[in-house]
Amino acid sequence: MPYFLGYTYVAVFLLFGILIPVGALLANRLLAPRHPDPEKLQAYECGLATPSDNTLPYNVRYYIFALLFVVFDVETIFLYPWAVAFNRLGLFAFVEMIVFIGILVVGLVYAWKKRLLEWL
Amino acid sequence: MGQPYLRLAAAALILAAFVLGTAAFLVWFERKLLGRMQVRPGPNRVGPGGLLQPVADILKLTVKEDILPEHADRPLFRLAPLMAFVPAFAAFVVLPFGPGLVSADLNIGLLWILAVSTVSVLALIAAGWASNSKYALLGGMRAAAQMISYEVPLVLSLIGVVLAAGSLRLGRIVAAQAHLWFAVPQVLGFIVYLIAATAESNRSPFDLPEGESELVAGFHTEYSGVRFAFFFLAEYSYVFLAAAIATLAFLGGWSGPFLPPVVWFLVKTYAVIFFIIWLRATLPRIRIDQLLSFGWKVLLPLSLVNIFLVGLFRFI
Amino acid sequence: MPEAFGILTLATLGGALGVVLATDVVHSAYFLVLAFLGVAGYYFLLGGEFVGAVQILIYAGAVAVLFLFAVMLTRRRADPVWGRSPARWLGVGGAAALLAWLLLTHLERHPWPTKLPPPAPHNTALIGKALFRPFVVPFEVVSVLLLAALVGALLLARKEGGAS
Amino acid sequence: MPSLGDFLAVGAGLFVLGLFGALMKRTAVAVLMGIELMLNAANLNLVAFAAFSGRISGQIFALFVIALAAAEVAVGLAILLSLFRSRATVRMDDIDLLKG
Repeated sequence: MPYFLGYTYVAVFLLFGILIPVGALLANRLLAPRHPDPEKLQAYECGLATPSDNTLPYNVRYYIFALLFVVFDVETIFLYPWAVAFNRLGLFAFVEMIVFIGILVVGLVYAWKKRLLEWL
Repeated sequence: MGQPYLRLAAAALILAAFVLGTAAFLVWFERKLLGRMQVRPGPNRVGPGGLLQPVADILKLTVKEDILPEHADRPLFRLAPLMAFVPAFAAFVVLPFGPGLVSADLNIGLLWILAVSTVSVLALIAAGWASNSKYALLGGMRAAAQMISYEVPLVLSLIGVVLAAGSLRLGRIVAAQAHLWFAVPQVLGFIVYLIAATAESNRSPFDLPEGESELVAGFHTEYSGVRFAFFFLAEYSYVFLAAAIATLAFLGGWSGPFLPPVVWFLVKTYAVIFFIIWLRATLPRIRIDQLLSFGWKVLLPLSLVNIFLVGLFRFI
Repeated sequence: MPEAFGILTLATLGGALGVVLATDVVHSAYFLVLAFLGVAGYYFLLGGEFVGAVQILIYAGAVAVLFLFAVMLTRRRADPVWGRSPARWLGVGGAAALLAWLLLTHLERHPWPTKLPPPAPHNTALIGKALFRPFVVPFEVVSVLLLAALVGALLLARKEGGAS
Repeated sequence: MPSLGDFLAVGAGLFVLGLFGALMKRTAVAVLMGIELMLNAANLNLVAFAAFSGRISGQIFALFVIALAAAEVAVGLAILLSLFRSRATVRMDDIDLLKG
């Protein structure tokens, strides 16, 4: 398939992906009733009045997992070209990639040893 | 000049119909199966065998009032369902249903699905944040933490496949399995993929983001009507996509004797979906600490071992 | 093609403008995602398929999530986003406008090539090969950099010594 | 067909907007976002030059820049988090640890 034709398909799919929900929302706007009242518009809170501002104190763990994710995600982007070209690369590239992964595994082991992989 | 545009629009329309139909069918399939596994009939009122139940559900959701909670972040609240659905639909552009039966066989096909589906994480965070409700927010954060934790083993488990096929093009990956399904030499990768993909689509036993007993309904607590429907649609699209990738990357794709390729592809995909639903019916929900440490301490090392083994076997 | 370029320019620069002008940091983060996706679109347009996919995967998928988590961990409703002194507005705005003017007029004078060579079908394999022939040292350095970043960031983000 | 200059012009626009944001925003997270925009502008130029010259090295550089940017954001935001924990603020004016 020619390169640009393929991405034209992608563009058309993106367009349709937007048009379908927009169309459904328009249909909803025409068909659905609209009777807002203050009780209904409150956020769910087991029957109590809802505090208007929900800035909760968060667990920093979330950020730690996001951190690990970013670093290992970057690792995978170097693995893909390596895997695709693997048959043409030979042993040298294999060893280089083991070194690359090995260095990052050190980071994982560090996080593991420091008990950062646990949810406390 | 008119004809290529016609083809483009036709492909998108057919796929759109397929995605909507599949999501509706999956809802019925899952409810029916769960019912059977729990020794109850499941939906059986609307249409034969309850087959029209999802159609009724969709109609109901379309005419429901669209509630925008007070104090919500309006633009983000409105956009979140779109952000969830568009990438799910865009992923289907590279999905081959048979030899040549694909809208766009991109060179980076597999990577396109993986890249586009990560964007959905942002939709969940947006929904959680914009609702301005603590249950939704916690659900959104949990969903995001879970999805990013299982994204890494998921992607790594597929590296072995790419390595063996030497291409990211999905057609090539299927062709490379002409003699042996990748699920056989790469059992480890296949198992890691199945678990990670189940967790990615936030399904039981990994459905913590919407753990009803603690978080009401997770990130879509405040959503109703059509907007809720699109979150659902996106979720079921991802279930289908996860099973389809399992089929294409590990189970030989559309290849098989006697039956036409499309049928084989769908049979294999639905077998994987059956397995995912079976998991849901069998296993209890795990805790978030178990979930995260399992992803990082078990699945991630296992997927690295899989890559190493596949690479090593190439030299022997 | 020109249409695609126009739409992408709208998304990219619109997103960037949104990042700068939005009063809510969460909105800024989502505008940032729009700009990232626009840039990914340019990469596809330029035949850099792999880099385009990576742009979506890393920037829209990972970096944006990191930003959002950080925003949600540190956000205070009362934090003003703007409120700089008029002198700073004038200074920075003037400097930015001058820079933009310099860059754009300079760009206009140069006869740039208009013909894009056809995209290589084996984009990803080419990158793989180049990564292990001429670029193998920087490639290994990247892993050390990532390790350093990981350990450093983990140390900083750890819960120790902080009440929050 | 857009020329190389058009891509570079978009890169320039992105860079200027990023610079303006980085210098004008008060919340530190937003400043980092401006820096990300500038890095993206540089990357766009790299890939554009690579494409128009028919060579691959620009794209490899872009990959390295992406890896670098990810590492930079990870560390930058971690610094912010630890600052926020000790000072309860992410406003740039209030962060003056070095001013005795």
